[in-house]
Amino acid sequence: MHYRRPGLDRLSHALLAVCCLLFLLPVWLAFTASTHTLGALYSQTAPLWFGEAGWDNYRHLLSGSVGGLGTDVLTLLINSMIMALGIAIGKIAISVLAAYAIVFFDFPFRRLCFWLIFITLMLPVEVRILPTFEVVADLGLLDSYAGLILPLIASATATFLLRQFYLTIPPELVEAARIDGAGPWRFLRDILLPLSKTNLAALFVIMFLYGWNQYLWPLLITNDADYLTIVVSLKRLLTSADGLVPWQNVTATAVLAMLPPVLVILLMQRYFVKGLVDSEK
Amino acid sequence: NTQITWWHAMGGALGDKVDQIAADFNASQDTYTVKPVFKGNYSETMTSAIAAYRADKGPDIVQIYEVGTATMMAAKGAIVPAYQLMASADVDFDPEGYLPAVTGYYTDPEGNMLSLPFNSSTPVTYYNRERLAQAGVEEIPRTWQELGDALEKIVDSGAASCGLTTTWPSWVMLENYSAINDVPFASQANGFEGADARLRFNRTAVVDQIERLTRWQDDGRFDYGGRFDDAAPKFYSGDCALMMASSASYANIKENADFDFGVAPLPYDADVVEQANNSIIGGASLWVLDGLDEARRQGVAEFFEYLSSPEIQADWHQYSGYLPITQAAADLTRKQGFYADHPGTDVAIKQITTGEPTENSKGLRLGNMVQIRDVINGELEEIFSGDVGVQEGLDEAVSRGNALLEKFESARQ
Amino acid sequence: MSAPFQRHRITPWILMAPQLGIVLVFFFWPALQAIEQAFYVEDAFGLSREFAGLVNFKAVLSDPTYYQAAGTTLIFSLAVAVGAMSIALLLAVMADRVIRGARVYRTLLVWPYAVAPAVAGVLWLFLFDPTLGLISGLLGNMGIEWDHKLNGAQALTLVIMASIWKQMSYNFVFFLAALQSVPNSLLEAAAIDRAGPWRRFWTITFPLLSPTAFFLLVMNSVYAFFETFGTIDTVTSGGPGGATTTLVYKVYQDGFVGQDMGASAAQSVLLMALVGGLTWFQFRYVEKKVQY
Amino acid sequence: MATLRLNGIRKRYPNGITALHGIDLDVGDGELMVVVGPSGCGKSTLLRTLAGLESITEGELTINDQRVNALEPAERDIAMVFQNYALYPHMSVFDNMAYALKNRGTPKDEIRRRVTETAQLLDLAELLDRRPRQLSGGQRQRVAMGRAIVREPQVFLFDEPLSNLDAKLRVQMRLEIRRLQKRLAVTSVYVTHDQVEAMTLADRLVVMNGGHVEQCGTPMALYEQPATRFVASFLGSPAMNFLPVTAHRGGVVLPNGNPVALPVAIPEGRAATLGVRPEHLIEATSMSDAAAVLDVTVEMLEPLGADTLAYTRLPGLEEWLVVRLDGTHAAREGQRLSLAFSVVNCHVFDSQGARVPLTDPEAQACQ
Amino acid sequence: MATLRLNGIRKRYPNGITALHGIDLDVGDGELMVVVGPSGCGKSTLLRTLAGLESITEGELTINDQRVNALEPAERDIAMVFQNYALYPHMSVFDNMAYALKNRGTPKDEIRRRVTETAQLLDLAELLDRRPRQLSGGQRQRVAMGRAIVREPQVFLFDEPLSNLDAKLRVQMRLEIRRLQKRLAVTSVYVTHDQVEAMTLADRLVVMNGGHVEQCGTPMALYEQPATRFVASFLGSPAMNFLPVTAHRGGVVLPNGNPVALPVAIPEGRAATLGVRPEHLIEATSMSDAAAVLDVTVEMLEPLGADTLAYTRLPGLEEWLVVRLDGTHAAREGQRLSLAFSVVNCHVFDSQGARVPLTDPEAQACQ
Ligand SMILES: Nc1ncnc2c1ncn2[C@@H]1O[C@H](COP(=O)(O)OP(=O)(O)OP(=O)(O)O)[C@@H](O)[C@H]1O
Ligand SMILES: Nc1ncnc2c1ncn2[C@@H]1O[C@H](COP(=O)(O)OP(=O)(O)OP(=O)(O)O)[C@@H](O)[C@H]1O
Ligand SMILES: O=P(O)(O)OC[C@H](O)CO
Ligand SMILES: [Mg+2]
Ligand SMILES: [Mg+2]
Repeated sequence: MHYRRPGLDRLSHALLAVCCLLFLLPVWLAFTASTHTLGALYSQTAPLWFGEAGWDNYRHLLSGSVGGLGTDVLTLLINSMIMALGIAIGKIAISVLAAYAIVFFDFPFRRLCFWLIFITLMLPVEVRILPTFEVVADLGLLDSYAGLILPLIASATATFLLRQFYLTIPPELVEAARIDGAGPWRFLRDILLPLSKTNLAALFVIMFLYGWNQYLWPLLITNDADYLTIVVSLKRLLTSADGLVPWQNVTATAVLAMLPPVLVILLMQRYFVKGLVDSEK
Repeated sequence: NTQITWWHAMGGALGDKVDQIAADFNASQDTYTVKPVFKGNYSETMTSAIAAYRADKGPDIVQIYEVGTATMMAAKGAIVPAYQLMASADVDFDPEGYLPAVTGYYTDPEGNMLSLPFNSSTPVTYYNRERLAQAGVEEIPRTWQELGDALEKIVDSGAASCGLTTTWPSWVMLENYSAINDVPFASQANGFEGADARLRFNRTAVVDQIERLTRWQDDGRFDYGGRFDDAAPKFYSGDCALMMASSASYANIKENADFDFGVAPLPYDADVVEQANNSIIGGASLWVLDGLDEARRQGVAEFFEYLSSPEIQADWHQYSGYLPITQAAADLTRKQGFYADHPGTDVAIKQITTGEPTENSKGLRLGNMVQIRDVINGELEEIFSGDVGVQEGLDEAVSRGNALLEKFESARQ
Repeated sequence: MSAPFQRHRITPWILMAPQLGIVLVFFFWPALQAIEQAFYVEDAFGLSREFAGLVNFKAVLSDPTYYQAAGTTLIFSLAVAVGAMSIALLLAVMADRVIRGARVYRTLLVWPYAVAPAVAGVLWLFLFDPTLGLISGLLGNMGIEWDHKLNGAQALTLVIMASIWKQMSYNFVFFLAALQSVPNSLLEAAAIDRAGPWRRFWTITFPLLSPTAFFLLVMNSVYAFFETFGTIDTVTSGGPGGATTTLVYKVYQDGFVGQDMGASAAQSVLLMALVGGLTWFQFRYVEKKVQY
Repeated sequence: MATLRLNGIRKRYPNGITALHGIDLDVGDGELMVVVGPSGCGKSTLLRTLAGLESITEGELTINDQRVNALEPAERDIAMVFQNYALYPHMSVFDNMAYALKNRGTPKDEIRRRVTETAQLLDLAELLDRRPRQLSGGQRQRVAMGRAIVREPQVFLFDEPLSNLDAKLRVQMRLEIRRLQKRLAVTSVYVTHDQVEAMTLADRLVVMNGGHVEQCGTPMALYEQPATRFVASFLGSPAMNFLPVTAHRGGVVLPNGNPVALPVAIPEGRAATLGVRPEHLIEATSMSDAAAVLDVTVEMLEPLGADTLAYTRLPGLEEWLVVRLDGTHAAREGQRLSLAFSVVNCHVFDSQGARVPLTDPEAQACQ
Repeated sequence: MATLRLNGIRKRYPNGITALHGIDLDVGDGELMVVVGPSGCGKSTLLRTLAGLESITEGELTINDQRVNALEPAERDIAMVFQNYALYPHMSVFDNMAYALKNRGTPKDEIRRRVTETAQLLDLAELLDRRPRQLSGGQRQRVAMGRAIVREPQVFLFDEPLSNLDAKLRVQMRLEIRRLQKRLAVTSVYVTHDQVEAMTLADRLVVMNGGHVEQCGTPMALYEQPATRFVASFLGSPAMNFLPVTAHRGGVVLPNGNPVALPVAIPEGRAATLGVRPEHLIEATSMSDAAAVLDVTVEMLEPLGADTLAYTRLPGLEEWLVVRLDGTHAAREGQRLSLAFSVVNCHVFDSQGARVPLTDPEAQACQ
């Protein structure tokens, strides 16, 4: 219930607006900085407004081989995209099936399978990073998309979410389908997947962000610049032998690295919020 | 066409030069293609190379900084010693043609060269002529004591907000300080005479040196600028009037500083020695990792031969500020009149060849030195920020460093 | 509910196979390797390997820097969790008040979640760059010397701020959803029961948020534990003087930079035990206490 | 001890919907006034304006002759029982009941005493330490009641407090609420959409429709003399039968053409509606003073035990004519029946749905 | 066209609960058999074993004398209507109805024809393109029915199909289901916990309790001659009044000490229960053949319109004695009434709850 207190409301609006701007500030500065030349940048503190070199900076990054990276940023964007999509789609695909088996089937060792999968919820890849690296190396997957993707889909978050959702499907719906002559595969195709559409979209958003934003893992397993992702490349760009950080490149790359996930979150906000909030249950 | 990968740590202007050298080599013949890959700073390059080696994805050539030398030398099965490589490839390779100060560092006790020196450096002092003039400092200080006075003038006159900064703090302020002033950094001739070497710098003049810097840090004469090369912008921007940095910073300073600058030797400590000893080597050498086939071995050897040729070396030396590795390159440079045209460019080579090296100035050969540097840097940061006292911090650095040395030693047995 | 498809024997295994396979290969195999590795001493190049019993564990547990990292992790996690949660709660309460704008504000505040931790680190590093940073410049003008390369507390602060900046939106989304799902009738009942707005918030709304708050505390800690690696690596690389080295960062540093596989594996094992224990604790105990 | 007076209360929501179109109502001291009406007719809105949860757009609300339009809910000294109970899920039963007292700064001892007393009254003493989710539906309902009672307010407001309970429990709680209200004698307004609940609970009944009051009075008054067709159809189960009729020669003509001698003042030829309740349709044989006889065919029978409902077809009438027969009646589907009804049991409504009084004074008197 | 036979059906769930303890039942061709009982008595379980959704632990189920225990649901040619309808939310009404036919590989044209026909029958033709969530409760219910009908199955199964509807709609749909079932003449089993629904719908009624069948027969047979006290209390609203009595001199003694001359065969002094339905308690004055007269005080009145329920107090009896008075009865709370009942309306149950037949042949005949 809300008592009308116009004063408080206005104060809230003002504070919220200020906070929104504050939250935008780092990105704004990065964006403006990315439109200046290095020289112009180092002649002052970070400029609050755009410079002239924006077009050149971005064109140079996207098309030319960038010093320190050995490749162009477009390639990095494509790699990030492949990794993010691979992780999102791969994770959803295996989770849909596994959660389906766990919720709708009775089979020996069901509980064991359940625990084998859900124990992974507790331990993110970071804690077992070295041995995972060795395993992937042993499998010959360094510098490959499979190496970027597979180890990161070995977690149960999506399976767990889908399981939660499947559990809310009224058992009568399955029973109705059985009486209507639908077997398991047909039920999956005709009923379950269509019903999970929003959940899958939500998962997709979450997993896409997760995949795109990965840092440590791609950092470790990519030596070949052809498989470098844009997020990881930032550290490389920050390192410069002359101690002069090429901020115009770094900020421009940061802007490019932010763009796809931020777009995804803004365009699919409804699903994103649902995906997040569902994970609470 | 055989592809040879070369991981290196040359960023900025130097990175461009490396690309160019490789391109030139590729153009000079059509059997081999050398592909240089920038892998971050020295430490990052080294660690990724080792990790990649373990995963059988290592490069053929990797640039390892001087600090990693002992580690690489100890990795017997993992590397192909340069002398063997060159011998089996049947290319001209004369270790005698290299500067002794350089070869000494990269040869095993039997005198075999294990890696190819490529970019050796030594720290020098860069000064901003304009700021010095503004502060009325005419003589370039030769001792730390004189330096202190000069810096005071600079700061007091307001010519610059900071007097001095340094890149690679451990290398410059501890390792080279010890060498120049002939105090031991570690026992056993800094490791040259045995793997049981232990750090000593908490009991030498280094303590006073760090105390001096800490004092200066407080009154503005010194400003800590971070590990690696992070301090350089403070000098480029004119904030700091002096900077102690690698001779190889020359190229970048030339590119980034829009003021008149000069190069001078590192000062010595008049309270400790009468006269400066030689400084010690830095920079990096090229190591060949095991696991390459016959064709690539041959390619690497030919590339090494190309790299060592006087023309390439002289050009690299003149462009970057790294030392001329071979006598021939030095001679060629002198002949070209480079030193005369560019005063100060010979400071480094003079400094490193001053006098006869003592057992304190041959260099360092300490295992796990990469990690030890990290420990020292960490302790220095705590000292400069006032979190711990100088003696306390150095003691801690020594004891943690010694633990690493022990570990290295025991792993070797 | 008993499973509806009971007569199918093979189908469930076909369904399980991909996930089970991936989990076994990329989770259990490495986890077991970590445990094995922890009992061996190995040189950097993997040329020699020797069974060492508990040596690695002893070394780790007697290493003061390990405890420093544990302390840093604790401070860091708490600061990020408390910071990100309290800002988010404040903003969510205000957004919930202004009903009409709530969705707009959510849009305006939600996007930092999409920014990679490493990118967030870079953005904040730029703000605090010693030569061109806007904020470090402002602070300098105010006479506060900003030097995160030397000052451990400042470095930690910087990493915390970047992490909070990114994490706040996550909490905001949850708090807003939770606030909006507090049944209106409860607040009305409280109003009739003579509770003013302030009292209503603290005695009704806030307790009802506590399951969400607890959940967020856990998620934020996990975030601070693991996902801020990118932030730390880009901003401070664990320095200065180890002031921003968290337990996870140390696993990486000792393993990949220090090339000390045994120590790193031992830390991995300790970390797995710690996180596993915390999760168990959460499931078993605390969650029950704050659920309605 | 309070009286409640609503004077032309109008409520317009910000979105433009007018939920109450001027409500006038007096609730006497200690009276239980039930507001009943279909979903969306504005019952909850009315209650919420009384509680102060919604502002009053127009009109005056007084409690004990004191104008309270502008008072906050907390200042009106009312208690409310919500449909979903609105128990504080994070507080024990005790704390739920004590909350209002705490907010008022009542001393601890006093709180404990009053809560314990109320809990005893409602048979909740054992449950004081439980959380709401550990209670059954009926128990929750009782806690909600207890929370209202413990404050000893001037007025009780109930918003469909029984609709979340199952049928059995509903009947039981309905009796309990009635008993409690009588015993405490607190002025109460009770909102429901269930006509049985309304009839059985009310001292007086208000039937609402579309934001208007249709009629107000005792349950039996409304049942026997509904002022509008709406009220007539709303009260009673099975519902009243309605037959479209035409005024003819001082009487009316039924759909099947039969004339009925009804003394009504409707202009000749004008359409009207004749309402007869199922229990007032009686087999013609057993009726002496029949106003008309209807020959119908039984289409379906619903045995309820004591009674049997017969759904019958009257030629010319689209809807079923529902007849309440005795449970022991031997009717079968397909059977023909002759039904009769007497004038006193007739209700006539004009085309606007308003009751048309019978002009015959005798019949009038009976009604 | 099918008959259904259950032979000693037992169902034990994996968790050890035995939900059905041997059910024997025959459902005739075209018959509508209603299963009624309290929550948890095993009604749904029974239905689900018929459908093949749960395996049968023991016993035999035949459809048209063919054993179907081991058949999959889809192979039994049955259709089921669920309590929550279980419509596929993402499919249009058309697709919902067509799904089973599609799975069976029925040709497109045929599907279209049959769905359209069924939709017409159920008045759904306009709604075929809608999604379930765009439908009202009643419409959803009809779609669920349609989905069952369109398959032209041998048997219909209904699991409380009306319990999600509001009271009005429930009455209406109940009539509709009954009409449809009669028209299609498909053998049906209908489960409900609502005794009114059960009474009004059933051809025959099965009352279940705790996994057992208590009694089976036509609704009025069960209402008038309940075989157990459970059945007696379960059917009828308001429920039957029960008075604890003691056998004495070939009759019984009431709690207030009054003797009743009842010809029952209970050993002297043994406790029993006497049941009298509220509608059979009549004011003593208007009764000639009273078996006993009870002097009671009215404690509460519930006017329902046609009737008024009086909750009265009989000295010596803890519960209220509920009496159904005529709606026009002028009773007031606190008033004293003399109630009488006749022997033919008495039900006597022994201490196990089983009916004790009256020994007097005349009274017997009446029952
Ligand atoms: N907060 C609101 N804002 C706008 N319109 C509202 C609001 N609350 C109710 N209404 C509208 O006012 C009218 C009356 O609603 P109200 O809730 O009082 O009905 P009701 O009689 O209580 O119905 P029900 O029996 O379904 O509870 C409805 O048309 C409803 O849509
Ligand atoms: N899947 C199951 N597993 C175990 N026990 C069950 C299962 N389904 C029902 N039961 C138990 O079997 C008994 C009968 O349940 P059933 O659902 O048949 O009752 P019901 O008569 O349909 O009740 P309701 O009217 O509440 O629907 C109950 O005790 C119930 O707890
Ligand atoms: O900057 P460089 O290449 O001269 O190297 C510096 C030192 O070698 C660091 O150890
Ligand atoms: Mg309402
Ligand atoms: Mg059931």
